[in-house]
Amino acid sequence: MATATAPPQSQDQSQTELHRQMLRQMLLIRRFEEKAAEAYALGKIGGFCHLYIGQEAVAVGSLTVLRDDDYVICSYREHGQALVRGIPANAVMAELFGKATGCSRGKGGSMHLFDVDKRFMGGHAIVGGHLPLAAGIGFAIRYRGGDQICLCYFGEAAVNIGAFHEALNMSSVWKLPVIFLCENNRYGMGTAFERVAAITDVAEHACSYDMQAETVNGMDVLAVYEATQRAVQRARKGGHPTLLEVRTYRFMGHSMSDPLHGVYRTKEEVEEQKKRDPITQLAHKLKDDGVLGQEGLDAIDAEVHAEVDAAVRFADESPDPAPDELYTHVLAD
Amino acid sequence: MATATAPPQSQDQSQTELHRQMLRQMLLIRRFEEKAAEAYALGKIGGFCHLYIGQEAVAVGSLTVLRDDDYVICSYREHGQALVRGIPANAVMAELFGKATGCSRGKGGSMHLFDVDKRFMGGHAIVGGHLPLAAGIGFAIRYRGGDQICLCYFGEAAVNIGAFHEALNMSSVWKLPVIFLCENNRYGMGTAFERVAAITDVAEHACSYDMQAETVNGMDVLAVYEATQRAVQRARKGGHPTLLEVRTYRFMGHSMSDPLHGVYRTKEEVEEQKKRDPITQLAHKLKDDGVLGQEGLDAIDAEVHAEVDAAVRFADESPDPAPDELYTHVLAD
Amino acid sequence: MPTLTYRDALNQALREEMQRDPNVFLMGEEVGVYQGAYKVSRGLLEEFGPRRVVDTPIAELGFAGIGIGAAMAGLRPVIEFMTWNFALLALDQIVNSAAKMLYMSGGQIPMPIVFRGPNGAALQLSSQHSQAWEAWLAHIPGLKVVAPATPADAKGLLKSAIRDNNPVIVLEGEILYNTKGEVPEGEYMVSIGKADLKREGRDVTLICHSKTVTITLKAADALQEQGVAADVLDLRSLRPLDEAAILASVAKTNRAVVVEEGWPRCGVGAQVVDVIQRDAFDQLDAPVLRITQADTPMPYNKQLERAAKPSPEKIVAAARRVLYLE
Amino acid sequence: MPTLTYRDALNQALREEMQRDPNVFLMGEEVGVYQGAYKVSRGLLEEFGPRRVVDTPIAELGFAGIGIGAAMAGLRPVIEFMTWNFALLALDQIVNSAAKMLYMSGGQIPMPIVFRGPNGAALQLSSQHSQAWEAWLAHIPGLKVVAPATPADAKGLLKSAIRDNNPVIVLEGEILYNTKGEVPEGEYMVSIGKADLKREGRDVTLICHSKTVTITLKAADALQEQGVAADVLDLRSLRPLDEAAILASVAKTNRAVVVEEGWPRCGVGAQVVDVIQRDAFDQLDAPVLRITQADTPMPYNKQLERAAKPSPEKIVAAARRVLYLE
Ligand SMILES: Cc1ncc(C[n+]2csc(CCOP(=O)(O)OP(=O)(O)O)c2C)c(N)n1
Ligand SMILES: Cc1ncc(C[n+]2csc(CCOP(=O)(O)OP(=O)(O)O)c2C)c(N)n1
Ligand SMILES: [Mg+2]
Ligand SMILES: [Mg+2]
Repeated sequence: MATATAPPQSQDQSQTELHRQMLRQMLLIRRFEEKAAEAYALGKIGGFCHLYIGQEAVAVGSLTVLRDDDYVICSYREHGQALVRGIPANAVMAELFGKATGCSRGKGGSMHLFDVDKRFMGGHAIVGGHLPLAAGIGFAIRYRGGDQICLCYFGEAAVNIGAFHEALNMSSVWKLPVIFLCENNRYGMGTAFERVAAITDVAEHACSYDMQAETVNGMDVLAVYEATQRAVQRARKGGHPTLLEVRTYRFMGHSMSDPLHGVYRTKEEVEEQKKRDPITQLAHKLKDDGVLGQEGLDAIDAEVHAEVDAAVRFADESPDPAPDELYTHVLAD
Repeated sequence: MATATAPPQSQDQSQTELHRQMLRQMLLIRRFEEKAAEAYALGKIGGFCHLYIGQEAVAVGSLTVLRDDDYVICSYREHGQALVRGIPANAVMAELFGKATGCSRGKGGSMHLFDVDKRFMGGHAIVGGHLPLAAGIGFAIRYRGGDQICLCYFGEAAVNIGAFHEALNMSSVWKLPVIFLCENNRYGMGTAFERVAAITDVAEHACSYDMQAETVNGMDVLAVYEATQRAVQRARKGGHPTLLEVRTYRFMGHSMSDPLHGVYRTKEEVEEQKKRDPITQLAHKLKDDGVLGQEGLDAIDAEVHAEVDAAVRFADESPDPAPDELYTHVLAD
Repeated sequence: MPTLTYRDALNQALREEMQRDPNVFLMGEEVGVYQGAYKVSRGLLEEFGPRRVVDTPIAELGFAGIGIGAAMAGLRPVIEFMTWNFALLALDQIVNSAAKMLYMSGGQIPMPIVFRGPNGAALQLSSQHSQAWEAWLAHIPGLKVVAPATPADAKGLLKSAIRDNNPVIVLEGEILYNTKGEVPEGEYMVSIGKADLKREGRDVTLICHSKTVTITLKAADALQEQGVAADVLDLRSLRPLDEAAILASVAKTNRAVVVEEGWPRCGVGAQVVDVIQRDAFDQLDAPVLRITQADTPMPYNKQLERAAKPSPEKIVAAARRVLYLE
Repeated sequence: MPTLTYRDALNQALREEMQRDPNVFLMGEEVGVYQGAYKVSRGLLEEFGPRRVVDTPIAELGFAGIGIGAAMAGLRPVIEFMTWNFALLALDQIVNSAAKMLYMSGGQIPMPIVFRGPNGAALQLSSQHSQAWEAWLAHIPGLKVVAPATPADAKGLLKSAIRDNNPVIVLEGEILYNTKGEVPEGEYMVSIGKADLKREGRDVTLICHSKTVTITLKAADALQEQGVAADVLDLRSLRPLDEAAILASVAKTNRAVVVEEGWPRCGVGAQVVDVIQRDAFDQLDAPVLRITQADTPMPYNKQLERAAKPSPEKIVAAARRVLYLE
């Protein structure tokens, strides 16, 4: 098990473009989530709403590696993944608003974003429940003899639940092309992982499943990118699953109904972590590399701001689902 | 993790007595199970009936270490443990016959033997389901500040189910005095463990729970005895749980409705394993040590035969539960 | 028409559907090498190989979820539970993933999956292995639930279930597997949602499903000898429920007894009663009575177990009560 | 009498019982350091320490089983599920271990354990987080099931539950926690199994429990304005069911509407209907009608969710129907 850090890169054109693109996507998520928080405060978004602020590098670094025909599946904290995977901000925001134009027609909401054309197989709200689903998607890929992979995101707290164990065991026994990407942000709601887990290095669990594992700095988008590349490669050839532990941190409360730091962690800890902000880090790097100045950065930020503002307008102006949608999609024909 | 084998013993009086007692108990189980098989064939026992033949050294070696105030909890394959723990053969046989004099009043049957006075907390029939119960008993011990332990038996197939993972994690986090004793007889029903488990050394799973583990030859009753002593010691002081993998083999089918070897293993394999019969092995050792000759052995065998015959008679002659027992014990007062 | 056991009828349905559609596969404990805990999948591993007949570890939640995931990606899994008792561990996946996926994705992800296996009590399997789950399953929108009582229905309903684009629960029974009956060859389908009038009477309607069909027919025989002619309606499908068939029979007989294997409280029978009293209120000449398992865990002892289960005698007594013959 | 929120009434019950009996402890996700996901356990960690207020990992099956094991060894655990949606994962333990232990041990092992937490929908929590499980739980012999609607009942029933020697399910509700009411101080107990007649009428019986009590009382107000006087019966306990109270009211009014938050099929209301039509057949002047959640998964959109839930308007309409006023 190796701890990956980004090796020096040759700064060719495509590399630069890739980095710029990653920065843009992280910023898009950040601005999107900020707007979502505003809209939540205004009562335009309801229910549970789990923001991704602080964890942007994880979705961006990993999803950038995937092909269009690969599958993605997530927990309820999936706005970031949805955006990076290419679901339009309009459709994601409209879903949070519960509108007919939302990516799940307003019936799923924040925790259940779906876009089957993008092979975005949903956000799922029972902790650990989607790990077997990911294995099942991997099973289907292997069944058909395809070389796609399934990338499955989950929080570290899901490691303690039985579904994790069952899904990893079968994925290993059957060599399913699944990447189990654990976003270890150190807390499950208000519970620090070390208070409820006998071992806190999630990647160590791989030994119980004869599985490859890697631990990576989730505040470094390039490190995530590279580790994911290795995992994807293993999965595409021969379907070997990987347990990828990505160490990250959430800057906000667990959900919109949770205070920013709460009693379970200190304000200082949060502030300390914010110094590792993945967006700032990449922006600095691009500055240092001479690739992107403050102006360029501002331009991107303005661009994503506009995109997100438009999404809010779009969501606001979209209609609610028709009343009879209550009864549709209960059963397929 | 050490693989334990029995070190040479000083052949003092109590040691000899202990070995003789262990032999007697293994023989009691063997004869009991043979009679149970007969009674099953005659329709006197119904439902599922899982025999312990071949695995006798596990129950005997481990339970011999326990104190009266320790707790025991088992799967559905628990006739052997019930007998060694001191539930009279009469009460066990009567329970298999579904009689009012059975240890569960005829309402539990073969898979649900209970004797709360012996702290025998039942046989349980959902694979893996009793591992959290064992942890809960350990929790209660620790809660009260007692130095008892809970010894929990389960088959290797239970390792693949979520309950195993959840129970071991919490037992480790809370330092519960529980011994998770896995009777690895290599098959879960008709499924060889290696076909469904990513790793087949059960003890290796302990690494995921920061737990002590040991693998021991389950055909050697003394080895089981000693390994259990070490585990019990850890549990009594400081409540450290242990994962104890005991390698054993069942000489019969999975249950009485299952053929002797079936399609999933060969007759030869079974015959080969029978050469490791734990009873024969201990008998040989006692012979070699000059402790017990053929005569002594025959005397013990005659004794347990008589005990078991009496149990069958007792069960046969016992009454069925009264009809209104259908409605009692649904709720306590 | 060939006579087959219920077991072989299921086996035939599986075989035919797997031959017809390469996306259909079977997964569960002991379905392959062991040939099925109750031999329903006999010979399938040999015919279709381990890619399509998949032995699982004991991990009901996990492999139910894997089936659901495979269905999300376009396959048509048939998940066997060794018995429905163990499916309790998988209910979160069945309810929260399978039954809701189409809805919460706004119609994007159909869920063509079958969950099947024996349900309810067999003989002396005691408390943890004798549970009938139809009331729970029929409670859940997004599922279909069928409970074939005969070999022909077993084949026809399982084939329909496999071709359905929704999660379908197929409830079988250990003590049904050996029962025999005529089974049409080849493309024989039974539509999900249609009850079957097994016997025509005019005095009382006896409503039943699965294992209770046999005992209800026995009760009807006994009643016949007492001069009472019973309609015997086999529900076959518990969700959707064939309310029209229930109401048509009650409109004729004005009296009904509902029989089920499960526990009484909030049972399938309670729902049937609800339908009848609501939509046939003015036609009812007596309260609808129910025969169910005793409201207790299942005891091991044979006599107690017999007393706990529905029986022809209990049904006859209830029928006589609704006819005011007692 | 002091006025408390439902949340604080539960908190008081827990505190008093933990003070009274050292064998009582609380275990669940976020019950300690975080003070409870819905703050029901606020202050308990500080008062009783981590030995008796135990934060668990997310492992519902596991910690439910640990609670059951602790009860087997003589403790009196209170297990909090953050919501009953997650308890789906623990049903095997609740049903197969807790509800059956006394029975299958032939009476040797009592099971003094409480499983509690919020049940049913809150606001826009969507399909997987809005489920009402009372029908499932009331199906199971060996359990008791209560669903307090008021702060006083929350306190009195939880205290009774903790002292009961059987597994008791306590169904609370996110949107109940903030509701206020008078709560007697100290030793206030409400017996499990007794319904509460909240309002007396003579024209129609409205039967409800938990969150639906408030909307049913609103419906009764509206009916009053239309000249219809309703009995409003809060069941409080769903297992055992207070059949005597139900029948007494229906004997007076001859008409009934049953309201519940859960899905219709095999619901609690179906069971209530079964009881009424069986034991009050000759007293009924109209079919019993039911108001339930729409027979669909819960949608996220606010309008759709509102349409899916029971409402005073729906209850009024049903009451008018059973009075043949429409
Ligand atoms: C089975 C289950 N139990 C409890 C919950 C409530 N819950 C929702 S999120 C959460 C914490 C999960 O933490 P983690 O897996 O680390 O993910 P994160 O929120 O940090 O992304 C809990 C307890 C749930 N959704 N499912
Ligand atoms: C959850 C669950 N699934 C399936 C079964 C059916 N079943 C009973 S025993 C058994 C095999 C268990 O094997 P193992 O744990 O190795 O114990 P052994 O029988 O070898 O002692 C199976 C599959 C069950 N009882 N519980
Ligand atoms: Mg986390
Ligand atoms: Mg085994």
